[in-house]
Amino acid sequence: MLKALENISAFYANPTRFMGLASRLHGPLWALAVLLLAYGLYRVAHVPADYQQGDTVRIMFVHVPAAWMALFGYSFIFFASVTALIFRHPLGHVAARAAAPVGAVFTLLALITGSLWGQPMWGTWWVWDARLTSVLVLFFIYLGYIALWQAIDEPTRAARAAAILAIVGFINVPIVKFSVDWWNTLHQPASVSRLARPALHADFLYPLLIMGAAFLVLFLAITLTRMQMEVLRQRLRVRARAGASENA
Amino acid sequence: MTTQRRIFAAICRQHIRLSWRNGQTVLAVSFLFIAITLLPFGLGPELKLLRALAPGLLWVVLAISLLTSLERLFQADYEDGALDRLLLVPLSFEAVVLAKLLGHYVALVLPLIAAVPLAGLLLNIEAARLPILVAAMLCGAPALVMAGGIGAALAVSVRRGGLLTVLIAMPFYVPVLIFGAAAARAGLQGGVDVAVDVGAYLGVLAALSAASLLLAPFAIAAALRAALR
Amino acid sequence: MTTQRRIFAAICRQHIRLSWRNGQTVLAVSFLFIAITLLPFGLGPELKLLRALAPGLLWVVLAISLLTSLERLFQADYEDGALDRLLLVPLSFEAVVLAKLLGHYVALVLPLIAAVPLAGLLLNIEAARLPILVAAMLCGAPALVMAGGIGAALAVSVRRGGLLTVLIAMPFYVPVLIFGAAAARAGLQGGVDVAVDVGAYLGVLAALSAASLLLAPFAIAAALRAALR
Amino acid sequence: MAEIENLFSKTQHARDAQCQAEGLACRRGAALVFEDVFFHLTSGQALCVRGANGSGKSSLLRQLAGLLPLAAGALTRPNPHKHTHYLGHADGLKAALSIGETLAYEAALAGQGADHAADLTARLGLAGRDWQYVGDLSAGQKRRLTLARLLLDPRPLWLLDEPMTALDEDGRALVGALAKAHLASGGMIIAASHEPLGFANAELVLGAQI
Amino acid sequence: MAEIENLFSKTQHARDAQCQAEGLACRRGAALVFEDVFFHLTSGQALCVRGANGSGKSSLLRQLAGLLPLAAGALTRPNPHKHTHYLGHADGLKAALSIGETLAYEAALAGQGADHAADLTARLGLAGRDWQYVGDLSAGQKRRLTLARLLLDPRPLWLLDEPMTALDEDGRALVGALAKAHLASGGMIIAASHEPLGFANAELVLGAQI
Ligand code: HEM
Ligand SMILES: Nc1ncnc2c1ncn2[C@@H]1O[C@H](COP(=O)(O)OP(=O)(O)OP(=O)(O)O)[C@@H](O)[C@H]1O
Ligand SMILES: Nc1ncnc2c1ncn2[C@@H]1O[C@H](COP(=O)(O)OP(=O)(O)OP(=O)(O)O)[C@@H](O)[C@H]1O
Ligand SMILES: [Mg+2]
Ligand SMILES: [Mg+2]
Repeated sequence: MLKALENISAFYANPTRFMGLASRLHGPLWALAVLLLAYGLYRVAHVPADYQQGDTVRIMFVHVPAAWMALFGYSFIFFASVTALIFRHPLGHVAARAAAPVGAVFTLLALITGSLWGQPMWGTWWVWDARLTSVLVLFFIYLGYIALWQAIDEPTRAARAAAILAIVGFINVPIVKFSVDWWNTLHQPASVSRLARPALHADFLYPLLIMGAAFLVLFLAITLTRMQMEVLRQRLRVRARAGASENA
Repeated sequence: MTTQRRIFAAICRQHIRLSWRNGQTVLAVSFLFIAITLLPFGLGPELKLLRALAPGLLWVVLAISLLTSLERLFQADYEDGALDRLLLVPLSFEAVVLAKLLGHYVALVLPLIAAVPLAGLLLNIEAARLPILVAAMLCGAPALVMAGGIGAALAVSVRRGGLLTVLIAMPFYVPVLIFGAAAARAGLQGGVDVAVDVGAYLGVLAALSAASLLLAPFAIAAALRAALR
Repeated sequence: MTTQRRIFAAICRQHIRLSWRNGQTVLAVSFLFIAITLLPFGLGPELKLLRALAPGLLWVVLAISLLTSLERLFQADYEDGALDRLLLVPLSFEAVVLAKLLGHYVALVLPLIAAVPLAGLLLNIEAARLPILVAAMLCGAPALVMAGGIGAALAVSVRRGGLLTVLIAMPFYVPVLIFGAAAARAGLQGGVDVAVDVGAYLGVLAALSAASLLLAPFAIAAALRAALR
Repeated sequence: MAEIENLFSKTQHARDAQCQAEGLACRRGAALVFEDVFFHLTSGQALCVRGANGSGKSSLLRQLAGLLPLAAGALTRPNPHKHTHYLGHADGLKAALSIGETLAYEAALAGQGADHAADLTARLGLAGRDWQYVGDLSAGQKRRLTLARLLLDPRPLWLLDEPMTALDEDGRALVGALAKAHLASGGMIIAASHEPLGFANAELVLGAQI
Repeated sequence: MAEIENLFSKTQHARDAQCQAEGLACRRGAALVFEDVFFHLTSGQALCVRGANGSGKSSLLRQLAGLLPLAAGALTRPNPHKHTHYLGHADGLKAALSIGETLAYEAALAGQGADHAADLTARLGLAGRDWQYVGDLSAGQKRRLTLARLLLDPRPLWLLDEPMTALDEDGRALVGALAKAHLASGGMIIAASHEPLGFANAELVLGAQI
């Protein structure tokens, strides 16, 4: 406990190594994200309209990568938290905190694009389908995690509490997923016309993969920037503290 | 009785006594009845429908009463200094937490589950089917208490704590509700292979409870320690 | 602004700010969503069923969230001495009570009702039918607040206060729920004479609210004065 | 301190104000806490109520504030709604509000704009803490905050329950100065305390006969 | 009083017990409350912590009790779980329990049967109130009740936060006698207070450099 605190103060007093690495990575990462996104969107615009779904099929290229990022984001938070707790590496707390809102936004994006897609395809905005429901629950988990960070204003206490939640919550994710799958397959809603999985041929697959890569890099770029901001903020705080005690 | 056991028992008994004395026990039980009583007014009085929905509704009402009761599980102790006191007893803090959770199970969960048969009759469940519902609840409730306890502990030092508790605990409630309702439904349908099904569901619920029982005291104790100031 | 109005506004604003700051507002709203999300796990995911039950379920969930939030309406102020302070302002105590009730309506009831349309979508109510549901809730909610307030005031100095609040408020909730659910159901069926029906139901709800608004501040102020010690 | 006295020199309370108890008794639960209490206070006087723990000092103050019914006897006193301040054990502070918000609220209850509260933090020894949550304050800092009421709203009768509790020397001096200024401007004070109060010029001992 | 000294004369705390702080610092929220605090206490000694409101006296005691992390520095101290009593501002009493129930609970936490609590009410000056709810007690009576812990469980280090608050003369004498008996039996006391404490033989002033 004591050591972790010392670590944190030592780190914030001199996090030069991370900041150096980050400032070198920062530019290329954003450039790559923008390039991939632009190229991906260009490819998406040139995908032939689906014989069955028409142009709405294009929602897929946002929806599916967003859903991937929703899952990736939470795993990222989990591993960052474990690193922070077990290896007492405070950067893990910073990374987890920075990633949470990003992951939550991607989750929300998956929910919204899914809903938008559901309206023309299924004739309804929302079904209690297994996959949809588990994404909704994942969104709740994100919200709880973010709320916890915001609710505690002492950074060290907030970090510990949030890490505990991240780990406990991660164990919960597969349990929820499994039980919801099981729940819904048992009581399949007959009223909802379900879309057969589109067989993804290359026309669809490559743009999808490119968009997926773009979202991944975007996720990393935003998270990195947020981490840099967080470190700077903590640095300012340390400085303000030092200044205050010198003045006194 | 060793000193440690004596202390464990005292903490557990204190929690039960306070729940009773402050009316939380009676409040939770009457909350269950009131929710069940209000439902027909909201849903319209079709008895058949109510009967079909009854087990699921009872599970949801149980979960929500529990969630409401758990929201302030450690709050009062944190604010009035009783938690400080509990950190200075010659017992590991995990054991202290377990004593309180056990107290909560006895003081709130058992009375709630005891009230379920009567509430079930109000909703016209066939009496013969109630034992399965009650058994499922007994198996599943520890998981609900543990999950709510984690939420309450993480939220204890926090403005907007109530929200946090609910948000944090809710995802954990999903699997328990799913399997609990499934067990109850299977129980209501009757049949030969149903017994197998019900057994499997109860097993899953018990497994969830056992797992959370292993994990939660540590998570809760760590969260409460982190909240100290 | 006269001094009295300034004080009235300050008390009302203080109540709203504290509800928000302590997370009661957000808690109530998320409680509504969580209850709505948990329901399908208990009842099963069939959309048709959920859609048919939706208005009634929403009414019951609204009533229960409100009841939960009202239970401690005056409790904290009573315990920490803030109520003493409010008895020593140059304003009649009935007005003080009204200011707090108004604050509660703004801080809790309005956000809850604002959340109803979205919750309705999750339960697949047709969007066109939502306005009637919301209107019925706006008309009926003041009665719920007033009834809960009377319960909370009578229970304030009492061990097991929570139970009392709920028991006292319950009978007042039944008529509101009956007419509220009836209005929502009528609204969902559509048709010519339905408009008349809906109008009548809304009228009854508004009348209940108006009557309770006239009565409650006096009852509450008297109950709180009697609780002093 | 000079500023505080300035504030009160503007106010002048009516010289004929008085506070009188005749044969007062108090019952809590089944127990008769005290009976046959008499005193008479006029403008400019301060009464210190003493007595063992549980002798009913706090109860007497609550009766005077109209917060507890009389079991017997009669009271002549200024109107509690307008002319009395009561500072009890329970301070009514809200942990979730900042000091600034608390002061603005108190100013409004005193019928004044928030600007009146602006320089109060400094005068109460809480300078620079406007944004700190009340829940994060130390015991003495909370106590200081409750004094704001006395400064914001000049009322002739002050009822103070253990006014020196939790205060450091500076804080005690502040309370002493406030009390003296208040008495000089024609106010009255009734305070319960286990410590000597410099400003009191009369004493009432509860439970002496027991 | 004689009885109290009797109780403690049975206990003898280890003469080599000690409590030592080296360069202690404390952080609350963003603020550094104090730093560079040093002291050294051995068996039989009592330290009185002084300082202005908000200087961190209560925080220091919580650090010593293991209830607050150290921002810097090192502590040598008896095990908080077994060898330390902490009486803070928040007393942890439950309004809904009676005095008797509270004492029985405290006895159990001290690892003893309820019979050990039997004569405590009289010794704490609460005789005949066994059945009274703690919520109905006066401020000083509550404070007296918290002292039970010290009598039930002999632990070498006592951390007392403003131990004289709300107590009448009799109560203060009781605390003084308890403290002296404890020190005589080889215990240690660290107390924060704004009032002089007769039993203290050393002083630590917080915030002096500011
Ligand atoms: C709010 C509603 C929805 C949510 C929350 C949601 C969620 C998800 C998630 C989490 C995935 C990723 C699964 C994985 O890769 O393991 C996914 C993939 C997908 N979704 Fe949705 N979805 C929604 C609505 C829809 C709709 C309406 C459609 C089309 C009719 C749709 C079509 C797809 C397709 C085609 C995939 C890719 C399938 C695959 O890779 O296996 N989704 N969705
Ligand atoms: N319901 C009750 N039943 C019996 N006695 C009660 C009840 N409520 C309060 N009392 C007693 O009434 C007395 C009221 O004490 P009060 O708080 O006025 O004392 P006080 O003089 O302020 O004491 P202190 O110096 O400790 O602050 C106490 O002795 C208390 O035990
Ligand atoms: N979250 C926070 N942010 C900033 N300052 C804080 C926070 N929490 C506590 N403090 C400050 O830390 C200090 C802690 O005070 P502590 O309670 O230890 O003081 P104390 O010496 O016991 O004072 P008192 O004599 O009033 O009891 C106070 O100045 C308080 O305002
Ligand atoms: Mg008193
Ligand atoms: Mg202190």
